Amino acid sequence: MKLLYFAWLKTKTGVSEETVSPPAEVQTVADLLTWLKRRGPGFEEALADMEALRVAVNQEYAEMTDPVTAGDEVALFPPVTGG
Amino acid sequence: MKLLYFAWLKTKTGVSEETVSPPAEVQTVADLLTWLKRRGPGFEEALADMEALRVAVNQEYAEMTDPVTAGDEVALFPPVTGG
Amino acid sequence: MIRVQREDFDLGAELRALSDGDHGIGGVASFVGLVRDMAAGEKIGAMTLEHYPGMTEKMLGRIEAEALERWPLNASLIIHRYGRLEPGDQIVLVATASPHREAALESCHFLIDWLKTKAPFWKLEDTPDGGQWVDARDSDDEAAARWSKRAD
Amino acid sequence: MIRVQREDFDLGAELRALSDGDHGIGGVASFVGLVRDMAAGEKIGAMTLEHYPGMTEKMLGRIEAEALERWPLNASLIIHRYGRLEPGDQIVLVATASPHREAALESCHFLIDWLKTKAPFWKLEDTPDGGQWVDARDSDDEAAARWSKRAD
Repeated sequence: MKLLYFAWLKTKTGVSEETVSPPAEVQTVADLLTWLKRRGPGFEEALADMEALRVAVNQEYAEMTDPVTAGDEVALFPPVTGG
Repeated sequence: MKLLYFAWLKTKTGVSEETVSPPAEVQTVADLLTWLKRRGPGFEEALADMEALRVAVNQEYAEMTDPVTAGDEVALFPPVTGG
Repeated sequence: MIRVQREDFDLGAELRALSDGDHGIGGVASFVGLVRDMAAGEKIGAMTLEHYPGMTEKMLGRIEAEALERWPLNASLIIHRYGRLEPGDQIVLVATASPHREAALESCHFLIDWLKTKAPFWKLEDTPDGGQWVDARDSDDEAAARWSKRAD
Repeated sequence: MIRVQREDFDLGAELRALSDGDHGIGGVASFVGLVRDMAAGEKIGAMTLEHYPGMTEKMLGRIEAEALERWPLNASLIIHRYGRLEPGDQIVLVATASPHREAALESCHFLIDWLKTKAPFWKLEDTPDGGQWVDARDSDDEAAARWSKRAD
Protein backbone atom coordinates (compact mmCIF):
# COMPACT_ATOMS: atom_id res chain seq x y z
CA MET A 1 0.00 0.00 0.00
CA LYS A 2 1.36 3.40 -1.02
CA LEU A 3 0.87 6.26 1.44
CA LEU A 4 1.15 9.95 0.58
CA TYR A 5 1.27 12.84 3.05
CA PHE A 6 0.61 16.49 2.15
CA ALA A 7 0.92 19.92 3.80
CA TRP A 8 1.30 19.73 7.61
CA LEU A 9 0.67 15.98 7.57
CA LYS A 10 3.98 15.75 5.74
CA THR A 11 5.71 18.25 8.05
CA LYS A 12 4.54 16.53 11.24
CA THR A 13 5.17 12.93 10.18
CA GLY A 14 8.39 13.80 8.36
CA VAL A 15 7.27 11.54 5.50
CA SER A 16 6.01 12.55 2.06
CA GLU A 17 5.64 9.10 0.54
CA GLU A 18 6.13 5.51 1.74
CA THR A 19 5.10 1.96 0.97
CA VAL A 20 3.63 -0.01 3.91
CA SER A 21 2.20 -3.46 4.53
CA PRO A 22 -0.42 -3.08 7.26
CA PRO A 23 -1.55 -6.23 9.13
CA ALA A 24 -4.63 -8.12 7.97
CA GLU A 25 -6.93 -6.48 10.54
CA VAL A 26 -6.56 -3.13 8.72
CA GLN A 27 -9.69 -3.22 6.58
CA THR A 28 -10.93 0.37 6.50
CA VAL A 29 -9.59 3.93 6.42
CA ALA A 30 -10.27 4.19 10.18
CA ASP A 31 -8.32 0.98 10.82
CA LEU A 32 -5.39 2.31 8.81
CA LEU A 33 -5.29 5.61 10.75
CA THR A 34 -5.41 3.77 14.08
CA TRP A 35 -2.53 1.56 12.99
CA LEU A 36 -0.50 4.54 11.69
CA LYS A 37 -0.87 6.43 14.98
CA ARG A 38 1.07 3.70 16.77
CA ARG A 39 4.11 4.29 14.60
CA GLY A 40 5.54 7.08 16.75
CA PRO A 41 4.93 10.49 18.35
CA GLY A 42 5.08 12.35 14.98
CA PHE A 43 2.31 10.19 13.60
CA GLU A 44 0.31 10.33 16.82
CA GLU A 45 0.39 14.14 16.78
CA ALA A 46 -0.33 14.43 13.06
CA LEU A 47 -3.32 12.12 13.27
CA ALA A 48 -4.64 13.31 16.65
CA ASP A 49 -7.49 15.44 15.24
CA MET A 50 -9.46 13.25 12.84
CA GLU A 51 -11.81 16.16 12.08
CA ALA A 52 -8.91 18.11 10.58
CA LEU A 53 -7.96 15.23 8.32
CA ARG A 54 -9.00 14.34 4.77
CA VAL A 55 -8.28 10.96 3.19
CA ALA A 56 -8.23 9.98 -0.47
CA VAL A 57 -8.11 6.37 -1.62
CA ASN A 58 -6.87 6.00 -5.18
CA GLN A 59 -7.29 9.75 -5.65
CA GLU A 60 -10.95 9.79 -4.56
CA TYR A 61 -12.17 11.37 -1.32
CA ALA A 62 -12.91 8.58 1.14
CA GLU A 63 -14.90 8.15 4.36
CA MET A 64 -13.59 6.50 7.56
CA THR A 65 -15.64 3.39 6.83
CA ASP A 66 -14.39 2.95 3.24
CA PRO A 67 -12.23 -0.16 2.60
CA VAL A 68 -8.50 -0.09 1.94
CA THR A 69 -6.56 -2.91 0.33
CA ALA A 70 -2.92 -3.78 -0.35
CA GLY A 71 -2.67 -2.22 -3.81
CA ASP A 72 -4.28 1.11 -2.89
CA GLU A 73 -2.76 4.60 -2.98
CA VAL A 74 -3.91 6.33 0.20
CA ALA A 75 -3.30 10.05 0.73
CA LEU A 76 -3.60 11.95 4.02
CA PHE A 77 -3.97 15.72 4.00
CA PRO A 78 -5.68 18.68 5.70
CA PRO A 79 -8.72 20.45 4.18
CA VAL A 80 -7.67 22.06 0.91
CA THR A 81 -6.72 25.74 0.62
CA GLY A 82 -6.07 26.38 -3.05
CA GLY A 83 -7.73 28.82 -5.42
CA MET B 1 -37.52 72.53 -24.12
CA LYS B 2 -35.13 70.15 -25.86
CA LEU B 3 -36.54 66.78 -26.96
CA LEU B 4 -34.45 63.72 -27.85
CA TYR B 5 -35.70 60.51 -29.48
CA PHE B 6 -33.81 57.21 -29.49
CA ALA B 7 -34.11 53.78 -31.16
CA TRP B 8 -37.55 53.13 -32.68
CA LEU B 9 -38.92 56.35 -31.17
CA LYS B 10 -36.55 58.13 -33.52
CA THR B 11 -37.40 55.86 -36.47
CA LYS B 12 -41.17 56.25 -36.03
CA THR B 13 -41.26 60.00 -35.38
CA GLY B 14 -38.54 60.72 -37.93
CA VAL B 15 -36.96 63.11 -35.42
CA SER B 16 -33.80 62.63 -33.40
CA GLU B 17 -33.65 66.01 -31.70
CA GLU B 18 -35.80 69.13 -31.65
CA THR B 19 -36.56 72.22 -29.59
CA VAL B 20 -40.21 72.79 -28.73
CA SER B 21 -42.29 75.31 -26.75
CA PRO B 22 -45.27 73.40 -25.35
CA PRO B 23 -48.30 75.44 -24.12
CA ALA B 24 -48.61 76.40 -20.46
CA GLU B 25 -50.95 73.50 -19.62
CA VAL B 26 -48.07 71.02 -20.21
CA GLN B 27 -46.87 70.59 -16.63
CA THR B 28 -45.89 66.91 -16.38
CA VAL B 29 -44.31 64.15 -18.45
CA ALA B 30 -47.81 62.75 -19.12
CA ASP B 31 -49.03 66.19 -20.32
CA LEU B 32 -46.06 66.43 -22.65
CA LEU B 33 -46.69 63.01 -24.20
CA THR B 34 -50.38 63.80 -24.72
CA TRP B 35 -49.43 67.05 -26.43
CA LEU B 36 -46.77 65.33 -28.59
CA LYS B 37 -49.24 62.68 -29.80
CA ARG B 38 -51.31 65.39 -31.49
CA ARG B 39 -48.40 66.42 -33.71
CA GLY B 40 -49.10 63.82 -36.41
CA PRO B 41 -49.56 60.12 -37.20
CA GLY B 42 -45.86 59.28 -36.71
CA PHE B 43 -45.97 60.68 -33.17
CA GLU B 44 -49.32 59.09 -32.44
CA GLU B 45 -48.01 55.67 -33.47
CA ALA B 46 -44.68 56.06 -31.67
CA LEU B 47 -46.36 57.12 -28.43
CA ALA B 48 -49.35 54.76 -28.62
CA ASP B 49 -48.02 52.23 -26.10
CA MET B 50 -47.04 54.14 -22.99
CA GLU B 51 -45.93 50.89 -21.32
CA ALA B 52 -43.22 50.46 -23.95
CA LEU B 53 -41.89 53.96 -23.36
CA ARG B 54 -39.19 55.30 -21.05
CA VAL B 55 -38.72 59.01 -20.35
CA ALA B 56 -35.70 60.80 -18.95
CA VAL B 57 -35.83 64.42 -17.79
CA ASN B 58 -32.42 66.06 -17.66
CA GLN B 59 -30.83 62.61 -18.06
CA GLU B 60 -32.66 61.09 -15.09
CA TYR B 61 -35.37 58.44 -15.43
CA ALA B 62 -38.74 60.13 -14.86
CA GLU B 63 -42.29 59.04 -13.98
CA MET B 64 -45.43 60.18 -15.81
CA THR B 65 -46.30 62.52 -12.93
CA ASP B 66 -42.87 64.23 -12.78
CA PRO B 67 -42.83 67.93 -13.78
CA VAL B 68 -41.32 69.28 -17.00
CA THR B 69 -40.35 72.91 -17.53
CA ALA B 70 -39.15 75.08 -20.41
CA GLY B 71 -35.40 74.59 -19.89
CA ASP B 72 -35.53 70.78 -19.57
CA GLU B 73 -33.91 68.17 -21.78
CA VAL B 74 -36.52 65.42 -22.22
CA ALA B 75 -35.61 62.11 -23.87
CA LEU B 76 -38.04 59.47 -25.12
CA PHE B 77 -36.85 55.91 -25.72
CA PRO B 78 -37.80 52.22 -25.44
CA PRO B 79 -36.55 49.97 -22.62
CA VAL B 80 -32.76 49.69 -22.91
CA THR B 81 -31.05 46.71 -24.61
CA GLY B 82 -27.33 47.27 -24.15
CA GLY B 83 -24.74 45.11 -22.46
CA MET C 1 -13.67 53.81 -13.82
CA ILE C 2 -16.14 54.01 -16.69
CA ARG C 3 -15.54 54.41 -20.42
CA VAL C 4 -17.99 54.75 -23.31
CA GLN C 5 -16.19 54.35 -26.60
CA ARG C 6 -16.49 53.35 -30.24
CA GLU C 7 -13.08 51.58 -30.32
CA ASP C 8 -12.39 48.02 -29.23
CA PHE C 9 -10.50 47.37 -25.98
CA ASP C 10 -7.62 45.07 -25.04
CA LEU C 11 -9.17 42.73 -22.48
CA GLY C 12 -5.89 41.43 -21.06
CA ALA C 13 -4.39 44.89 -20.70
CA GLU C 14 -7.52 46.27 -19.04
CA LEU C 15 -7.69 43.46 -16.48
CA ARG C 16 -3.98 43.69 -15.77
CA ALA C 17 -4.22 47.45 -15.22
CA LEU C 18 -7.09 46.91 -12.77
CA SER C 19 -4.99 45.01 -10.23
CA ASP C 20 -1.50 46.23 -11.14
CA GLY C 21 0.54 47.27 -8.13
CA ASP C 22 -2.20 46.62 -5.56
CA HIS C 23 -1.15 43.51 -3.64
CA GLY C 24 -4.18 43.75 -1.38
CA ILE C 25 -6.33 42.37 -4.23
CA GLY C 26 -7.15 38.66 -3.91
CA GLY C 27 -9.45 38.28 -6.89
CA VAL C 28 -10.56 39.91 -10.13
CA ALA C 29 -13.94 38.97 -11.60
CA SER C 30 -14.93 39.99 -15.09
CA PHE C 31 -17.66 39.65 -17.65
CA VAL C 32 -17.27 40.39 -21.36
CA GLY C 33 -20.33 40.62 -23.59
CA LEU C 34 -19.84 39.58 -27.23
CA VAL C 35 -21.96 40.04 -30.36
CA ARG C 36 -23.67 36.74 -31.16
CA ASP C 37 -24.56 35.78 -34.70
CA MET C 38 -27.86 34.28 -33.57
CA ALA C 39 -30.61 36.35 -31.97
CA ALA C 40 -33.97 34.71 -31.25
CA GLY C 41 -33.09 31.94 -33.69
CA GLU C 42 -32.38 34.31 -36.56
CA LYS C 43 -28.95 34.80 -38.08
CA ILE C 44 -27.69 38.35 -37.72
CA GLY C 45 -24.84 39.86 -39.69
CA ALA C 46 -23.93 42.83 -37.53
CA MET C 47 -25.52 45.34 -35.21
CA THR C 48 -25.36 49.01 -34.36
CA LEU C 49 -25.40 50.15 -30.76
CA GLU C 50 -27.02 53.53 -30.23
CA HIS C 51 -26.70 55.34 -26.91
CA TYR C 52 -27.61 58.58 -25.16
CA PRO C 53 -24.36 60.51 -24.73
CA GLY C 54 -24.27 62.21 -21.35
CA MET C 55 -26.95 60.10 -19.70
CA THR C 56 -24.98 56.92 -20.46
CA GLU C 57 -21.93 58.13 -18.54
CA LYS C 58 -24.16 59.40 -15.73
CA MET C 59 -25.95 56.05 -15.32
CA LEU C 60 -22.79 53.93 -15.60
CA GLY C 61 -21.10 56.16 -13.03
CA ARG C 62 -24.04 55.77 -10.68
CA ILE C 63 -24.18 51.98 -11.11
CA GLU C 64 -20.46 51.77 -10.36
CA ALA C 65 -20.82 54.01 -7.30
CA GLU C 66 -23.59 51.73 -6.02
CA ALA C 67 -21.31 48.67 -6.35
CA LEU C 68 -18.45 50.47 -4.57
CA GLU C 69 -20.82 51.25 -1.73
CA ARG C 70 -22.17 47.70 -1.41
CA TRP C 71 -18.93 45.71 -1.70
CA PRO C 72 -15.34 46.22 -0.51
CA LEU C 73 -13.74 46.83 -3.91
CA ASN C 74 -10.20 48.02 -4.59
CA ALA C 75 -11.01 48.79 -8.23
CA SER C 76 -13.77 48.50 -10.80
CA LEU C 77 -14.11 49.10 -14.51
CA ILE C 78 -17.00 49.37 -16.95
CA ILE C 79 -16.30 49.78 -20.67
CA HIS C 80 -19.25 49.93 -23.05
CA ARG C 81 -18.89 50.33 -26.80
CA TYR C 82 -21.30 51.91 -29.27
CA GLY C 83 -21.51 52.07 -33.07
CA ARG C 84 -21.34 49.23 -35.56
CA LEU C 85 -20.23 45.81 -34.28
CA GLU C 86 -19.75 42.46 -36.00
CA PRO C 87 -20.40 38.95 -34.59
CA GLY C 88 -17.60 38.03 -32.18
CA ASP C 89 -16.85 41.67 -31.33
CA GLN C 90 -16.60 42.74 -27.70
CA ILE C 91 -19.53 44.97 -26.60
CA VAL C 92 -19.03 45.47 -22.90
CA LEU C 93 -16.55 44.73 -20.13
CA VAL C 94 -17.36 44.76 -16.45
CA ALA C 95 -14.57 43.96 -13.98
CA THR C 96 -14.14 44.22 -10.23
CA ALA C 97 -11.18 43.64 -7.91
CA SER C 98 -11.45 42.92 -4.21
CA PRO C 99 -9.50 41.33 -1.36
CA HIS C 100 -12.33 38.78 -1.25
CA ARG C 101 -13.53 36.37 -3.94
CA GLU C 102 -17.23 36.63 -3.16
CA ALA C 103 -17.20 40.44 -3.25
CA ALA C 104 -15.52 40.47 -6.66
CA LEU C 105 -17.86 37.84 -8.13
CA GLU C 106 -21.08 39.28 -6.74
CA SER C 107 -20.34 42.89 -7.60
CA CYS C 108 -19.38 41.93 -11.16
CA HIS C 109 -22.68 40.08 -11.54
CA PHE C 110 -24.56 43.04 -10.04
CA LEU C 111 -22.90 45.55 -12.37
CA ILE C 112 -23.78 43.72 -15.58
CA ASP C 113 -27.35 42.97 -14.41
CA TRP C 114 -27.99 46.62 -13.52
CA LEU C 115 -26.26 47.95 -16.60
CA LYS C 116 -28.57 45.79 -18.74
CA THR C 117 -31.68 47.55 -17.41
CA LYS C 118 -30.41 51.08 -16.61
CA ALA C 119 -27.77 52.13 -19.14
CA PRO C 120 -29.34 53.85 -22.17
CA PHE C 121 -28.10 51.69 -25.04
CA TRP C 122 -30.22 50.22 -27.84
CA LYS C 123 -29.31 47.46 -30.27
CA LEU C 124 -30.28 47.62 -33.93
CA GLU C 125 -29.64 44.23 -35.52
CA ASP C 126 -29.05 43.65 -39.22
CA THR C 127 -31.33 40.76 -40.20
CA PRO C 128 -32.26 39.32 -43.59
CA ASP C 129 -35.43 41.47 -43.27
CA GLY C 130 -33.45 44.68 -42.57
CA GLY C 131 -32.63 46.54 -39.37
CA GLN C 132 -34.56 45.35 -36.28
CA TRP C 133 -34.55 47.13 -32.93
CA VAL C 134 -33.98 44.48 -30.26
CA ASP C 135 -36.77 44.08 -27.70
CA ALA C 136 -35.94 44.32 -24.01
CA ARG C 137 -36.18 40.99 -22.18
CA ASP C 138 -38.23 40.44 -19.05
CA SER C 139 -35.48 38.14 -17.80
CA ASP C 140 -33.14 41.15 -17.64
CA ASP C 141 -35.58 43.03 -15.42
CA GLU C 142 -35.88 40.00 -13.18
CA ALA C 143 -32.10 39.60 -12.96
CA ALA C 144 -31.74 43.25 -11.91
CA ALA C 145 -34.66 43.00 -9.43
CA ARG C 146 -32.83 40.25 -7.51
CA TRP C 147 -30.25 42.80 -6.40
CA SER C 148 -32.92 45.19 -5.09
CA LYS C 149 -34.43 42.45 -2.97
CA ARG C 150 -31.06 41.51 -1.51
CA ALA C 151 -30.58 45.09 -0.39
CA ASP C 152 -33.71 44.97 1.80
CA MET D 1 -10.09 22.46 -20.49
CA ILE D 2 -7.98 22.16 -17.35
CA ARG D 3 -4.31 22.92 -16.79
CA VAL D 4 -2.13 22.49 -13.71
CA GLN D 5 1.16 24.27 -14.17
CA ARG D 6 4.08 25.98 -12.47
CA GLU D 7 4.35 28.76 -15.11
CA ASP D 8 2.34 31.96 -15.21
CA PHE D 9 -0.41 32.38 -17.83
CA ASP D 10 -1.37 35.21 -20.18
CA LEU D 11 -4.86 36.17 -19.03
CA GLY D 12 -5.82 38.11 -22.15
CA ALA D 13 -4.62 35.37 -24.51
CA GLU D 14 -6.41 32.65 -22.53
CA LEU D 15 -9.73 34.52 -22.51
CA ARG D 16 -9.43 35.38 -26.18
CA ALA D 17 -8.73 31.75 -27.08
CA LEU D 18 -11.81 30.66 -25.14
CA SER D 19 -14.27 32.47 -27.41
CA ASP D 20 -12.22 32.76 -30.59
CA GLY D 21 -14.11 31.75 -33.70
CA ASP D 22 -17.33 30.78 -31.87
CA HIS D 23 -19.88 33.47 -32.68
CA GLY D 24 -22.57 31.69 -30.72
CA ILE D 25 -20.95 32.93 -27.50
CA GLY D 26 -22.67 35.94 -25.95
CA GLY D 27 -20.63 36.27 -22.77
CA VAL D 28 -17.39 35.20 -21.11
CA ALA D 29 -17.17 35.29 -17.32
CA SER D 30 -13.87 34.90 -15.52
CA PHE D 31 -12.28 34.92 -12.10
CA VAL D 32 -8.57 35.31 -11.44
CA GLY D 33 -7.18 34.62 -7.97
CA LEU D 34 -4.09 36.63 -6.98
CA VAL D 35 -1.58 36.27 -4.14
CA ARG D 36 -2.36 38.90 -1.51
CA ASP D 37 0.35 40.37 0.70
CA MET D 38 -1.96 40.34 3.71
CA ALA D 39 -3.38 37.16 5.18
CA ALA D 40 -5.35 37.35 8.42
CA GLY D 41 -3.84 40.76 9.14
CA GLU D 42 -0.27 39.54 8.80
CA LYS D 43 2.08 40.62 6.02
CA ILE D 44 3.24 37.72 3.87
CA GLY D 45 6.19 37.77 1.55
CA ALA D 46 5.45 34.85 -0.71
CA MET D 47 3.79 31.46 -0.64
CA THR D 48 4.29 27.97 -1.96
CA LEU D 49 1.37 26.02 -3.39
CA GLU D 50 1.67 22.29 -2.91
CA HIS D 51 -0.70 19.93 -4.72
CA TYR D 52 -1.43 16.25 -5.27
CA PRO D 53 -0.41 15.48 -8.85
CA GLY D 54 -2.91 13.13 -10.45
CA MET D 55 -5.74 13.75 -8.02
CA THR D 56 -5.63 17.48 -8.79
CA GLU D 57 -6.27 16.91 -12.49
CA LYS D 58 -8.94 14.33 -11.68
CA MET D 59 -10.84 16.67 -9.35
CA LEU D 60 -10.56 19.72 -11.63
CA GLY D 61 -11.77 17.63 -14.56
CA ARG D 62 -14.74 16.42 -12.54
CA ILE D 63 -15.65 19.92 -11.35
CA GLU D 64 -15.52 21.17 -14.94
CA ALA D 65 -17.65 18.24 -16.16
CA GLU D 66 -20.22 19.08 -13.48
CA ALA D 67 -20.43 22.70 -14.70
CA LEU D 68 -20.76 21.58 -18.33
CA GLU D 69 -23.66 19.38 -17.29
CA ARG D 70 -25.46 22.07 -15.29
CA TRP D 71 -25.11 25.03 -17.65
CA PRO D 72 -25.17 25.49 -21.44
CA LEU D 73 -21.49 26.31 -21.94
CA ASN D 74 -19.64 26.58 -25.23
CA ALA D 75 -16.25 26.51 -23.52
CA SER D 76 -14.64 26.50 -20.09
CA LEU D 77 -11.14 26.76 -18.71
CA ILE D 78 -9.50 26.14 -15.35
CA ILE D 79 -5.81 26.93 -14.88
CA HIS D 80 -4.28 26.39 -11.43
CA ARG D 81 -0.64 27.08 -10.65
CA TYR D 82 1.59 25.44 -8.04
CA GLY D 83 5.05 26.18 -6.65
CA ARG D 84 6.40 29.43 -5.28
CA LEU D 85 4.34 32.58 -5.86
CA GLU D 86 4.91 36.23 -4.91
CA PRO D 87 2.28 38.82 -3.90
CA GLY D 88 0.44 40.02 -7.02
CA ASP D 89 1.06 36.75 -8.88
CA GLN D 90 -1.83 34.96 -10.57
CA ILE D 91 -2.77 31.69 -8.80
CA VAL D 92 -5.88 30.48 -10.59
CA LEU D 93 -8.06 31.29 -13.57
CA VAL D 94 -11.60 30.09 -14.04
CA ALA D 95 -13.46 31.14 -17.18
CA THR D 96 -16.70 30.11 -18.87
CA ALA D 97 -18.30 31.06 -22.18
CA SER D 98 -21.99 30.70 -22.98
CA PRO D 99 -24.65 32.09 -25.29
CA HIS D 100 -26.27 33.45 -22.10
CA ARG D 101 -24.92 35.91 -19.54
CA GLU D 102 -26.42 34.22 -16.48
CA ALA D 103 -25.05 30.79 -17.42
CA ALA D 104 -21.53 32.17 -17.85
CA LEU D 105 -21.62 34.15 -14.58
CA GLU D 106 -23.17 31.41 -12.45
CA SER D 107 -20.99 28.58 -13.74
CA CYS D 108 -17.85 30.66 -13.21
CA HIS D 109 -18.90 31.32 -9.62
CA PHE D 110 -19.71 27.65 -9.13
CA LEU D 111 -16.35 26.49 -10.50
CA ILE D 112 -14.25 28.64 -8.21
CA ASP D 113 -16.41 27.86 -5.14
CA TRP D 114 -16.12 24.12 -5.75
CA LEU D 115 -12.46 24.24 -6.65
CA LYS D 116 -11.80 25.98 -3.31
CA THR D 117 -13.14 22.99 -1.36
CA LYS D 118 -12.39 20.01 -3.64
CA ALA D 119 -9.12 20.57 -5.49
CA PRO D 120 -6.13 19.22 -3.50
CA PHE D 121 -3.96 22.33 -3.14
CA TRP D 122 -2.39 23.65 0.06
CA LYS D 123 -0.89 27.06 0.70
CA LEU D 124 2.28 27.48 2.73
CA GLU D 125 2.74 31.17 3.51
CA ASP D 126 6.05 32.80 4.32
CA THR D 127 5.46 34.88 7.44
CA PRO D 128 7.89 36.71 9.76
CA ASP D 129 7.54 33.61 12.00
CA GLY D 130 8.44 31.18 9.21
CA GLY D 131 6.32 29.00 6.91
CA GLN D 132 2.68 28.67 7.97
CA TRP D 133 0.19 26.25 6.43
CA VAL D 134 -2.97 28.20 5.70
CA ASP D 135 -6.11 27.00 7.50
CA ALA D 136 -9.20 26.15 5.46
CA ARG D 137 -12.03 28.63 5.90
CA ASP D 138 -15.57 27.66 6.90
CA SER D 139 -16.84 30.36 4.55
CA ASP D 140 -15.43 28.39 1.62
CA ASP D 141 -17.40 25.30 2.66
CA GLU D 142 -20.53 27.43 2.95
CA ALA D 143 -19.97 28.99 -0.46
CA ALA D 144 -19.63 25.53 -2.05
CA ALA D 145 -22.65 24.18 -0.13
CA ARG D 146 -24.89 26.81 -1.73
CA TRP D 147 -24.47 25.08 -5.08
CA SER D 148 -25.49 21.70 -3.66
CA LYS D 149 -28.71 23.14 -2.29
CA ARG D 150 -29.56 24.76 -5.62
CA ALA D 151 -29.29 21.38 -7.29
CA ASP D 152 -32.06 19.88 -5.12
